[in-house]
Amino acid sequence: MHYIVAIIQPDRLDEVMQKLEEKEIHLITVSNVLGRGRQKGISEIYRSHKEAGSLLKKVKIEVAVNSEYLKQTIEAITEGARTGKIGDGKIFVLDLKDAIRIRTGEKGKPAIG
Amino acid sequence: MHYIVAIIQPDRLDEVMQKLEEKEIHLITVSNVLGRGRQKGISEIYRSHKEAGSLLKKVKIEVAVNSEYLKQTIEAITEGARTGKIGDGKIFVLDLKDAIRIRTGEKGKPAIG
Amino acid sequence: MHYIVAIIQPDRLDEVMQKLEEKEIHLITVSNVLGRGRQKGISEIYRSHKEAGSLLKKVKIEVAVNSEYLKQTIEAITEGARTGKIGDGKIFVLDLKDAIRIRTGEKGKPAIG
Amino acid sequence: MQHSLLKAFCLLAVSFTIHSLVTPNCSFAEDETSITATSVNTEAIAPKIDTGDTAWVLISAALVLFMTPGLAFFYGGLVRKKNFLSVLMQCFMVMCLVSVQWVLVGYSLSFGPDVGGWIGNLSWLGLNGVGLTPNPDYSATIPHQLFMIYQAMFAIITPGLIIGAFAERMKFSAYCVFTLLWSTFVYAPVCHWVWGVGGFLRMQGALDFAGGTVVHINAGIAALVTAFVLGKRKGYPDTIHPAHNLPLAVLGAGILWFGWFGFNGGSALGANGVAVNAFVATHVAAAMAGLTWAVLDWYFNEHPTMLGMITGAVAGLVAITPAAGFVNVWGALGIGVSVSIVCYIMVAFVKNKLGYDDSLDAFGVHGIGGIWGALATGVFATKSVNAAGADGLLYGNPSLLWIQLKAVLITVVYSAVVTLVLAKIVDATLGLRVSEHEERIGLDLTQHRESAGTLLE
Amino acid sequence: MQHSLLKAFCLLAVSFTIHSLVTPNCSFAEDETSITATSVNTEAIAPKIDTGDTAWVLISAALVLFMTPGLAFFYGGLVRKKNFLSVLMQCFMVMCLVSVQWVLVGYSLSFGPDVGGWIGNLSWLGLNGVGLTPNPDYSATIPHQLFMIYQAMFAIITPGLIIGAFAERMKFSAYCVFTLLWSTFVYAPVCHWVWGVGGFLRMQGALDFAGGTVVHINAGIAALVTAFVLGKRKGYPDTIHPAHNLPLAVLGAGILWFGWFGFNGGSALGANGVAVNAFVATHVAAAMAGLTWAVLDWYFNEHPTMLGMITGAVAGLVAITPAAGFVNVWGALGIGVSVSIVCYIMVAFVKNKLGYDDSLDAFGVHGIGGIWGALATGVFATKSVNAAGADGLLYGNPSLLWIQLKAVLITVVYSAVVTLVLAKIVDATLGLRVSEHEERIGLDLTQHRESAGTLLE
Amino acid sequence: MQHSLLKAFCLLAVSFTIHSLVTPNCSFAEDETSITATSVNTEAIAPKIDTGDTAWVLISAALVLFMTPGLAFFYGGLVRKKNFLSVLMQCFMVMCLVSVQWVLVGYSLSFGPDVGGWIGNLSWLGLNGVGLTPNPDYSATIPHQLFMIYQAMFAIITPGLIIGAFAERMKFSAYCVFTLLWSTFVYAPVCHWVWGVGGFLRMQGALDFAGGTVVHINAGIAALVTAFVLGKRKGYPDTIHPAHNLPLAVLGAGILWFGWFGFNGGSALGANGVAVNAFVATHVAAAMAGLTWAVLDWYFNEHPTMLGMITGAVAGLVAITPAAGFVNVWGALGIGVSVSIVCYIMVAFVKNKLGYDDSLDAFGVHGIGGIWGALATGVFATKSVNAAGADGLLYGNPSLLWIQLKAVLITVVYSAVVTLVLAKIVDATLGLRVSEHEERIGLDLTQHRESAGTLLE
Ligand SMILES: Nc1ncnc2c1ncn2[C@@H]1O[C@H](COP(=O)(O)OP(=O)(O)O)[C@@H](O)[C@H]1O
Ligand SMILES: Nc1ncnc2c1ncn2[C@@H]1O[C@H](COP(=O)(O)OP(=O)(O)O)[C@@H](O)[C@H]1O
Ligand SMILES: Nc1ncnc2c1ncn2[C@@H]1O[C@H](COP(=O)(O)OP(=O)(O)O)[C@@H](O)[C@H]1O
Repeated sequence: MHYIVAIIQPDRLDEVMQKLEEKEIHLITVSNVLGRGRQKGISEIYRSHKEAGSLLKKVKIEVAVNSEYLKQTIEAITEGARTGKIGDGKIFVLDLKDAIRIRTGEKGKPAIG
Repeated sequence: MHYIVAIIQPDRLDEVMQKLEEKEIHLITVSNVLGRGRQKGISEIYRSHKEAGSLLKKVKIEVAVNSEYLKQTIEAITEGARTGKIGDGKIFVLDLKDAIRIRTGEKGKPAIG
Repeated sequence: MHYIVAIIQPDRLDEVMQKLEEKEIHLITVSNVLGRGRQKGISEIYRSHKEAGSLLKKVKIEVAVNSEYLKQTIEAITEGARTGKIGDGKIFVLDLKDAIRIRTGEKGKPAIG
Repeated sequence: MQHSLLKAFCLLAVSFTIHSLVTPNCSFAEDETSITATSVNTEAIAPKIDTGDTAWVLISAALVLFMTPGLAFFYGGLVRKKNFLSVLMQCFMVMCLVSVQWVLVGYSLSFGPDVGGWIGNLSWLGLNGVGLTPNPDYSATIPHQLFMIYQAMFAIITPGLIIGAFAERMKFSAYCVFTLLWSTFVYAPVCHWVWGVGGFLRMQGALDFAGGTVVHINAGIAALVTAFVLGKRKGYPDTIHPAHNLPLAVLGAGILWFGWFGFNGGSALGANGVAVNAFVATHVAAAMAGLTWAVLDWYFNEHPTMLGMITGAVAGLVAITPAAGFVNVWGALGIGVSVSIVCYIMVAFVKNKLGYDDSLDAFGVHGIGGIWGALATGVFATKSVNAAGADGLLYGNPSLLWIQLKAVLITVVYSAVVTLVLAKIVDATLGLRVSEHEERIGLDLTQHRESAGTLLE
Repeated sequence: MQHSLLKAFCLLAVSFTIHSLVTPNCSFAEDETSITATSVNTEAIAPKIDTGDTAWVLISAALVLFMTPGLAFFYGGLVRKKNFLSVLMQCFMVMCLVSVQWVLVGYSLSFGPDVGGWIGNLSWLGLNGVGLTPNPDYSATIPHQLFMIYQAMFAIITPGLIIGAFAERMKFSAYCVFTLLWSTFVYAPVCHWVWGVGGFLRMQGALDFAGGTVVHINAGIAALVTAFVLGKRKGYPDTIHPAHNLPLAVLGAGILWFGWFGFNGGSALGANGVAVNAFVATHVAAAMAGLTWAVLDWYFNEHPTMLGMITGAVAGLVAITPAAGFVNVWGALGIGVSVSIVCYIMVAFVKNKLGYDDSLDAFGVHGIGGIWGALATGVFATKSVNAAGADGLLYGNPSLLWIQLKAVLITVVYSAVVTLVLAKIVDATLGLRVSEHEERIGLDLTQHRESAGTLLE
Repeated sequence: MQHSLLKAFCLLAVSFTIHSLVTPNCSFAEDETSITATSVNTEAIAPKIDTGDTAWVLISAALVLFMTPGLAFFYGGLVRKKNFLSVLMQCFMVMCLVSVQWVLVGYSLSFGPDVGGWIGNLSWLGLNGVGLTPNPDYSATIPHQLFMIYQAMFAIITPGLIIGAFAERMKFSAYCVFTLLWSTFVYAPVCHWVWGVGGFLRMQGALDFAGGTVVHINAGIAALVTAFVLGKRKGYPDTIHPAHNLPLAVLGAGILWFGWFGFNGGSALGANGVAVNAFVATHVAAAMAGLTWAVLDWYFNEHPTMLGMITGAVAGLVAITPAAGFVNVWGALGIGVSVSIVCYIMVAFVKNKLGYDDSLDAFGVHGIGGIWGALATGVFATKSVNAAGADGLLYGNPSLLWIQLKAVLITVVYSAVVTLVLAKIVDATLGLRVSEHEERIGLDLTQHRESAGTLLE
């Protein structure tokens, strides 16, 4: 089992979620993050001083999947999030030791989906 | 050592935190997330168009624990968060390689608690 | 490769980011979290009832690095975040299986930087 | 326990009421002293429109209308975010619903030709006969319709105040029906008693300059009753956390303070000395009460709180409402200090003992503050400020305090009883409260299919 | 398809227009019935300043100015957070830009000595000759400069209303230029036709109490045209999500309602019976319309929505604007109910068929609501309320409706055509729309280098 | 270095001051030309209340009161979120504290019977003798108490303005004491000099229509001094990030603009031509200044900013304050353009050179803008607008500019010196500044045990 963390451009979220749907990955968790990466931020102005706004708004997606789904999940996210421009983001794959569905207490693979 | 990530219903947080206290797990990190899961979201209305509000408000809890605490942490969260209804959420268990307490520089197990 | 999660005091962020810069770790992801730790929270007052405000505002930093960078990343964060007072926070090190740069599709080590 | 308390309260009060009704002699004795804000100007003979008076009452009416959105944010900032819109929606619904009810029937019931001192008749339905020339009975220098619309704004905000008591758990449909019934069967009659020509409390010489009895006591008691009937919010008090957006509550308080100048100052129904006196008294009482609350917070909690300061200011505005046109600056200061002390004790200590869940202290502030203000008027009122008024206890006339007490009790009893009946009726038919599941998810989503804000940037 | 629609619309309208112009006889026949809000008081002979009237118009001017920040939040709360500031900025820019334009040239073009019924001449440039004594042509009891500044507030908010149509995608520089041109070449002439002494629509006896034609239809049509010219927002309609901050939109609506009392009530240019009538009609129509929209939402979506209620209230305020001084309470109720139904159908159903992207329904509410209001004035107007007015269809005078229809069509055609020309010119020179990349990042950052709030605590 | 600067400044100024004091002859020579807003109407003989004038001043007082909550959000939106409530709290505290101080002693000190041109005596303590009939010395057509409460609103907002300078680091207890002392020992005397009957600056014919000297220069200088005494915020300037909630600051600016009509227009103390002139000048100057600032931002930063536009508008409102009743529209435009240029240079360039931390530019905008406005009044004033005024430089009378300069310097010196003393006293006793740890956590939690909002949904 794997725990996938992806950082994408905020406006690509809808696209990514749709792609995931298509590949039958329905369960995800989303949150706001700020990112500093290759992408040069637009510096803000305050009293005519430029604030190097190095932190840009990004969206973080977390998906826990069974190993057999790993590949297509990465594909789905990549397809949905890619614009080819700097700032598209990253996908990180972590090892997932166990998963528990709180409602039922199911453990492991069955708990993921 | 393990890094536990749990996604629960927002209004179960107090309960979960209390249960964790009882089991002497005092240190946790909490944040807002949005989740898409089995639970059907309530679709919002905008200018009388229904917006399939597939993303629901959830709360994410992160707890780093030493292996001997793993079981009771999962129990505590499960007890606190379970309502038996769809949407109760999940617990994900990751492997934790190392932990450092910034203040003291302590490493490993002692740094967790 | 490692996935580093650090919880720090909000007002130490600028310091930490600078230290990371100096050690040539440019890519990071930041977000708001609430933490319950050793640090006693200031209890809020509502209608002259004290609310044990056990959850304090913290900032979470996530950095994926290649193993050779692990040590200096931890150093940088520690240096930047340490005040010596309770509440300084923690650094958690997880194992990173893989990383993908969405824009290019690069995988593994090259995708991290 | 709470109910027994309520019962005891009623019992005591009812006896008083009966007494005051079976002793008309004392009442009639006071006829000529009878006065309320709404007749301040009625000496005038030729009903000629005065542009200055009209301008002031026009803007005052606008100010009072603006208070309701202000109230919406004052309340809305204090609830949990998932119920924010539901409070705003209730406030806007009352603006729409009661306005229509008012022009159709409400005004006629409240101010129409008197029927036995109890209620207005129906001859002014749909503003029939309510024209653009002055009606000297109420105001000799402004168009009758202006008096009508100015009063409409009071009729709007009064049920609005009750919202604070049942916030975060009432079904919206039930809310609409309840509000409509309450405006018709509680507000209209009480309004007529106190302000309507021939109203029996007015006849007895009770002083209520701008609505302490009609608006605040009336709404405050209704708040207490509905809080009882609906029961506590799930998780109250342990897991109900502080205001989700205190700054917006502060904004609301600012708007309320601003609008209250129209509420009290406008009640002189003209741009005259009485209006100025009311304006000054209002401002001074609000400031003094806010200050006092801050001091109390400082003393009891080592820290003055923002919520405390705005609560105090509003309490001061509530308490000065019935007195504004009858007391001097010292009276205003006295009322300001005392009301904060009384309300502070109420919301900080007593309330928890009793254990009902008046979500936003509509009773604690408007009910208690209103009662205190009505009685204080009986203490601090002085003819030196307003010849059309009366002297209070401090000026050697204890009888006024007695009259005020009667007016308070009669209002309390009537409002309590009828509100209880109406609430029970709506509960039995539509059901007052949302399901536990809906309460958990929040009223915004479940009642209105909207949320206060998008969570993702 | 959309363009063909627009064409057809114009064609039809043009024919009407021509007709109405080549038949002066009927026009002149109606000369004496000619009346608009701005001449309500002109019977007065000796131009003596009345302090009451002056006080009321002064505060009314302040209220109308306050509407623009209100509008800023009403609109701003509904866009995505990344474009919040851009909307606020556009609203404040219009306050600054048009105010200066108005005192320099706008007022002279709009109200200056008439040139053939079409436009004012330039003799009042820079307020030359516009002093502190009354100008009986417009208002005999208040200083001329007060009339001028009161009108300035209308000139400000009108282009402000258009913002709703092109929100979230217009280049700021282009916005400034477009607004300046539009105020000069669209607002000024239309304002002169309807309100200026000698204006040809005024001559024909068209009724527009407070700006249904000049303000709302004018802006509403411009909104539709600019929405067409700019095209849809990227991702519309699929991935454009609901209001980022509905409560602030509610705050804006509250301010608008409050300010509208100055907008309509102040248009009587005095604290008189007409002002009171307008005040009452305005409030009642707003309430009734808000209520109606809620009911429609309840019926069609099982839930009354907050956005629906404020949209309805605003629609009611829009529709009553031309009628406020000419209809009684029944007329106000009728207009309130009907406008919500019409606008609801428009924004909930028709709009999606046509498929243009009027971001915040500036056309759907102000355009349609304004047209409806102008026609409804022809139906519900009655001299019993305002002798200086006229009787409508319901009072046995169908001709008024006909006049109103003409006024509407002429305004629609002129506004549509000239707005189109101006928009095309600006597009050809500066480019109206931001780049796709800028639109994605948001206008706050790309146009103003600011963001609405810090994300980290 | 900063201190030496301050010293040099004082030295220069003191000399001027002394000069102006040792040359009473020139002063007396100008006695008859003496005029300020507060005596505009004093020609009237029989003190009869005018309802129109009373209506206008009543609503103006309400508007000025509303400015303080507006200021709270204007400032509060610009600080970091952890200090949001502390700013709101300071603003509400000043509303409460100063209101009480004013009716008890402040008004008597400021406007009571003159003592040697320096201060009012104590005979009006507790409003003793301040009744509901007009006091012709100040306003012949409105109740004396109305003049008193209108002035109270000025006394409230003036110390409120200073908050911008020491935001985010001042101890709340110290703030309360400092504010009380400042109102009594700085505001009251300066107010008396300029507006009090017998005040020596008034005698010298200095023009200050609505408080450029009394309010803005006075507060602005106090701001600079307190900023020096308190020192910079921890992390300033590097890690202090932009406004946490710019839209709320915009809301505040909107409320300020709205309220300023009461501030300047109401200073005519009647609904007359002067009021209209002030109203127009105020609006035009604000618009022109906002526009100018946007243009400057555009030029220097390639982008007009929202913060810049509201800062400019406020600067324009500040600068027109002393001039509003004495200049025509051209003067207003001139003042609008020039003040934005001056303040822009100040806050964007000079300030950083000097390196003090005036958190929200209270000095940069109110101090500099106020000084500029006072001098500009000496340039643009013309009797053609207000016979009771005077002609300025442009109208061939250089002496006025000289008088204005003296008034400015005297105020600057007095305010600077006494503020410094008071600040030092409070610092020595209570300590002005919170601990570094408290500053890090934020004032909301440490001073008030509250937070602006719940972080979890
Ligand atoms: N090594 C990393 N650790 C943590 N977050 C990262 C890392 N690399 C990238 N990110 C996140 O991904 C976002 C996009 O990365 P960026 O370098 O800007 O785009 P690209 O990957 O296309 O070059 C960053 O803003 C940051 O939030
Ligand atoms: N595989 C997953 N990956 C990431 N998040 C998940 C996953 N499964 C569930 N979640 C999170 O848990 C929440 C609850 O899951 P849901 O399926 O609705 O409830 P239940 O687990 O009771 O069926 C979801 O909203 C989502 O945020
Ligand atoms: N075991 C843990 N699991 C998750 N989060 C933790 C853990 N320990 C600490 N934290 C986070 O780190 C923050 C700081 O920890 P705290 O104990 O207060 O400071 P210190 O580490 O200096 O004693 C906490 O508020 C919490 O958010």
